[in-house]
Amino acid sequence: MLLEVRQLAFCRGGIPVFSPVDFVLNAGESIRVVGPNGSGKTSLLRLLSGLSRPDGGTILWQQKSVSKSLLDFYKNIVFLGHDLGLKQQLTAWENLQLSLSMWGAIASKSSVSAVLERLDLVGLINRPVMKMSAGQKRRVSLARLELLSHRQLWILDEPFTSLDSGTVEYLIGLLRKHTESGGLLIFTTHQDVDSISSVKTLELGVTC
Amino acid sequence: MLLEVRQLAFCRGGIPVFSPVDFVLNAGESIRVVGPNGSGKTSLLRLLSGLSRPDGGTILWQQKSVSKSLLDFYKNIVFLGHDLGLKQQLTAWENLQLSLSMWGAIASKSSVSAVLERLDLVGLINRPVMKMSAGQKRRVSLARLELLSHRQLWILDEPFTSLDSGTVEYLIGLLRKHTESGGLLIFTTHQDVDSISSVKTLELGVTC
Amino acid sequence: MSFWKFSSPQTFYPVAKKLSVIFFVLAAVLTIWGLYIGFFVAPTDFQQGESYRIIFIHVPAAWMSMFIYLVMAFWAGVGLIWNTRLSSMMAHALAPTGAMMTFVALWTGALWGRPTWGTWWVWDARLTSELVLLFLYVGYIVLRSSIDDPRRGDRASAVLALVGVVNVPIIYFSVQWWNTLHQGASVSLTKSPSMASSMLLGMLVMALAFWMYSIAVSLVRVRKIIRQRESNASWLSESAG
Amino acid sequence: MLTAFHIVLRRELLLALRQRSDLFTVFFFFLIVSSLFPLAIGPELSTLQLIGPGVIWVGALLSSLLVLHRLFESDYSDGSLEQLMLSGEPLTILVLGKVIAHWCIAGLPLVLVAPLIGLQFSLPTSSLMTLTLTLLIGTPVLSMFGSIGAALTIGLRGGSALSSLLILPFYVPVLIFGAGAVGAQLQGLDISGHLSILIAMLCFSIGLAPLAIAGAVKIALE
Amino acid sequence: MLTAFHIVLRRELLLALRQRSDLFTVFFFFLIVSSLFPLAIGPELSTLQLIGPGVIWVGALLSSLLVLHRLFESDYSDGSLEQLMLSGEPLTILVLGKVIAHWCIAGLPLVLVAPLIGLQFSLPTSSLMTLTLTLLIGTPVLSMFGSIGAALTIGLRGGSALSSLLILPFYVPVLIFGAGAVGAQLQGLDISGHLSILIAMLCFSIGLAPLAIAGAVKIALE
Ligand code: HEM
Ligand SMILES: Nc1ncnc2c1ncn2[C@@H]1O[C@H](COP(=O)(O)OP(=O)(O)OP(=O)(O)O)[C@@H](O)[C@H]1O
Ligand SMILES: Nc1ncnc2c1ncn2[C@@H]1O[C@H](COP(=O)(O)OP(=O)(O)OP(=O)(O)O)[C@@H](O)[C@H]1O
Ligand SMILES: [Mg+2]
Ligand SMILES: [Mg+2]
Repeated sequence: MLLEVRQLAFCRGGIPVFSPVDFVLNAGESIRVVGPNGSGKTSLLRLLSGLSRPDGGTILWQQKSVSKSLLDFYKNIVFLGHDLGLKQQLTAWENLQLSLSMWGAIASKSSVSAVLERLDLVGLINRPVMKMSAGQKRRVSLARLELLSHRQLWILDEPFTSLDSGTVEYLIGLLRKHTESGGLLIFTTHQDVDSISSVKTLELGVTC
Repeated sequence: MLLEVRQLAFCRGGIPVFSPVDFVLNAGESIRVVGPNGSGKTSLLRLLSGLSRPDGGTILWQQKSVSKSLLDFYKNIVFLGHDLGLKQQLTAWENLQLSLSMWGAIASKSSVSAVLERLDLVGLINRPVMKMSAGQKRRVSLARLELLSHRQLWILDEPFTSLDSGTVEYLIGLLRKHTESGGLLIFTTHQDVDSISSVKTLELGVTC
Repeated sequence: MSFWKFSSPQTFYPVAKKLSVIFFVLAAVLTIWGLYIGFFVAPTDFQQGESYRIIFIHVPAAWMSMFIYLVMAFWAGVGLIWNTRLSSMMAHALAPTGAMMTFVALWTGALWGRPTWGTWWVWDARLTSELVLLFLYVGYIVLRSSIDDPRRGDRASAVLALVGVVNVPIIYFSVQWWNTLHQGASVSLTKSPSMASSMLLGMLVMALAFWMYSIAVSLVRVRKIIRQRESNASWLSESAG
Repeated sequence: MLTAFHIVLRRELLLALRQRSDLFTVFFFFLIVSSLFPLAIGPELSTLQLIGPGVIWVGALLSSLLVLHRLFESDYSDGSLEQLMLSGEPLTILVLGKVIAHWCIAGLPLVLVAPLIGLQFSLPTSSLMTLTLTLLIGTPVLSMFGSIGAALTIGLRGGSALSSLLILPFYVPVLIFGAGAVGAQLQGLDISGHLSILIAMLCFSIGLAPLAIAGAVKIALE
Repeated sequence: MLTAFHIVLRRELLLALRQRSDLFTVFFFFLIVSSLFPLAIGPELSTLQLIGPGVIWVGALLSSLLVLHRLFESDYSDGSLEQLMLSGEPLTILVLGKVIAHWCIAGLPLVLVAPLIGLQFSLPTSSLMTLTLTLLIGTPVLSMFGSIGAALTIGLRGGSALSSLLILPFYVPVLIFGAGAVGAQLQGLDISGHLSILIAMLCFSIGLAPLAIAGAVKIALE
């Protein structure tokens, strides 16, 4: 019981966005949050990553309440939202290097290149992110994922957006590897990616 | 031969992005531009909509060169790019009303509501776009499409992004209706949408 | 054919090298001659004593600062309208020299103002508009360098250069339009000159020298820009000049 | 064409209204900047009267600069600038609408409040009238030239600061003649020369700026 | 913690360097604004000397304001602010890094160039030194207080103008004592009082501002 969520509730303008959420996630498990547009998936993921504060209920990480030790909790997660968190005018290499050292991971040029190689970005390593296509930017932000695989809980909001089919497959493989090595995964997507194994689904929808 | 593209070339920093493109599109036909990330789909679509200038080749609309009568050409197309073109602080209704009147279409409240009804946005019509989810924003921008169906050439860059499966189906229906009534369609997507009929594909990839 | 042939960077590149050498030599010879006249031939001024000799730098620099701006705006405009790469590069190459000339004119003017007007600086129309010219050059250079896409950079900075052209007549005619501390034009094509002929000769020779220097430096710089921009074109490595 | 102009103008004003703070902000910024100087310089009456017109003009200029960058930037980053362009209406007309909207937000209110601020600097009534008049002619010129800079720096990081840098040289002549007219009148001199130059600049900028702006917008979208 | 501070500082300076124009811009804006006043007010030497310190201080203040809004806004809009926060380092340290970077870009260069501009206003050497000293103490205070305003207006359209409005009242005391010190010295008065108040404000802002900024950032991200 690494992550336990009890009666988690969230309101916007006084109205609950989704009916209270309960679930438990153990090492190696993954959960896919599903629901139509506007059902509150993004809101839920931001709650789970500690970015917004719940209006009710608790999130426990290793039996401890997340809201009480937020900084420690942050050190266990990777969150990728709708926005990529890349600086447009820095190159792929600079972006990765800065965010990794910020996150306390060692960013050796060789390990970074290996990852970029797999993402087909090698030729672009010294190009400002600004000058990349939508999918290439996404890939740069995904490179962080592999480099931060020691962080246990991955929270990904529509990670497959703008990716071509090859990269989607790469990402699915990466996610599988993460859960197989004991990581936790929470993600959303509207696309059909049935090839991720042992996925629970959490259906949002009815607002009470 | 409504739209004819001959040897269209585009360079970035002196290097051609894709090998020269040739195709012809007649009334009722649609074309899907495919290629991996960074192969130049967005660049091509912006060229075809007259937003960027080609480095070689010509685009003919009804036998006339587009670059010579750009304003007239604009009056025949709808372009939806990676960015939505919505003002975040205006409501859905205000956004639609402004852009439609700008584009010379009549925006009666009843026709707009009918479309928003189909897009499941009725409850949100007076909410600022800022306060919508990613998919809801997309839907508002798609509402323009149905309201501008008299414009013959639709150019859509990854229109299915962030949409839930219900809305994807609605959109596919809309696209089919457009081509069946003699409209032209050029689009890209990385998702599998094989249900659009009579689609040619244009493969980008090899840069010469 | 002969002229348009040179409008491609490829043919211009080697030509520019030869030309720049010629112009450097011309500039050096003229400078020596001009300075000789300025310091040894021209008489001491009866009002200002020796300090007036700064005129031999000040006036040519001031002329060139305006002239280079016009040429720069011309090439930028040509590049904007006909989309010729080389003209944009020329405009780009001229800007730093123009900025330097403007700076020299301001600096020597300030030096000169101290003994004659008793102050380094006054906010009169000519001085101000010359300062504005410096800001225009700086704006042009900064705008150009903050846009990474060379084509967009060329075109956007061309718009700025063209809009800025209005400032040049303001500088030139400011002494006529407003009552200023600064001296009016003493060299004109229609009137006979109002200064000693050796003084005039020295000034003209120095102006010519500055002119030749500007051309030479711009040619060198344009070669550098061509090298940067066309680094992926094959002809550069072949000709390796 | 007229409709297009009209729609753009309405659109901009609607946006400003929706973000009510926009309107207040320019206004209060102007008030505060003009009040900073008496604070920084000291309260002697004669000095205040001397610097009053200059300070008010510089305040107007900086306030106009303040909201300038947003004029195109926000439309660019959310993609509505390209949608505007694709409407098929002449771009010069559309940008003219935007510029005039900018003036309604960042020029007109200043013109209206300037006499009040002038009172703070104990300017005489006749000077207050001249001040208002010069601002009325001069602020549209500021909006016009300013928009050129804003359009040239669309999409550049640091664009706001960069565009200030590009624009300020063009503002200088407006400032000199605007503030100069009030100063000259305080000294009892004739100001028709100043005014005619200001009017000439206005005509010139109305003729030239829309073209330059439209060109710059096109370049930015390419 | 120190590493985190160091990395943020490096990151910001790298960003500024990458956009070389950023550095130039603040600098030239300062130059131009300080040159606007003599233009608007007229060339009399005695007046210029009188208003010189005030103008330079107001110029420094406005230049500092100019790039302030970008401090958090661009990080917010591309999602890197939330990534910074998720790094698990204390937010106060991270924002302190950003504030100090802002000072290096928009404060330090002004301190260095101010004496040159003072010369234009024909200030005597001793005043130039006081001017530089007060700017050296005062500009960090401007950066600190300014960042609070910038953090409070994250993500609001028109935030740049709104934050200027929020900040300016806090800037006023700095301005009064900073410019006041130079003015007092010109009149031959003792300025140690002015200086100690400035230093007190500096200490106070260093203690308080990071907390306030971190709080504001958290609220904005929720
Ligand atoms: C920073 C201060 C100054 C600036 C920016 C400046 C600027 C200029 C400019 C732009 C010109 C060329 C305009 C033309 O050809 O009509 C010029 C010419 C000239 N300047 Fe200055 N000037 C400054 C100070 C001075 C001073 C202090 C003197 C001497 C008292 C002076 C004497 C002249 C003369 C004699 C000419 C040549 C005019 C002619 O023959 O046409 N300038 N200056
Ligand atoms: N602003 C830019 N400056 C320079 N190069 C760019 C710029 N934008 C994109 N590119 C490059 O041009 C190529 C084509 O980009 P484009 O955006 O057209 O690709 P795309 O096919 O739309 O990709 P995606 O599927 O990721 O959206 C890419 O290799 C990209 O790196
Ligand atoms: N800033 C906001 N203020 C108020 N309401 C909001 C805001 N953002 C989103 N909402 C509303 O909250 C609800 C949940 O939004 P959320 O973004 O979590 O949906 P989602 O499931 O991620 O949708 P999508 O599939 O479109 O991304 C939606 O109904 C939306 O309209
Ligand atoms: Mg979402
Ligand atoms: Mg694309």
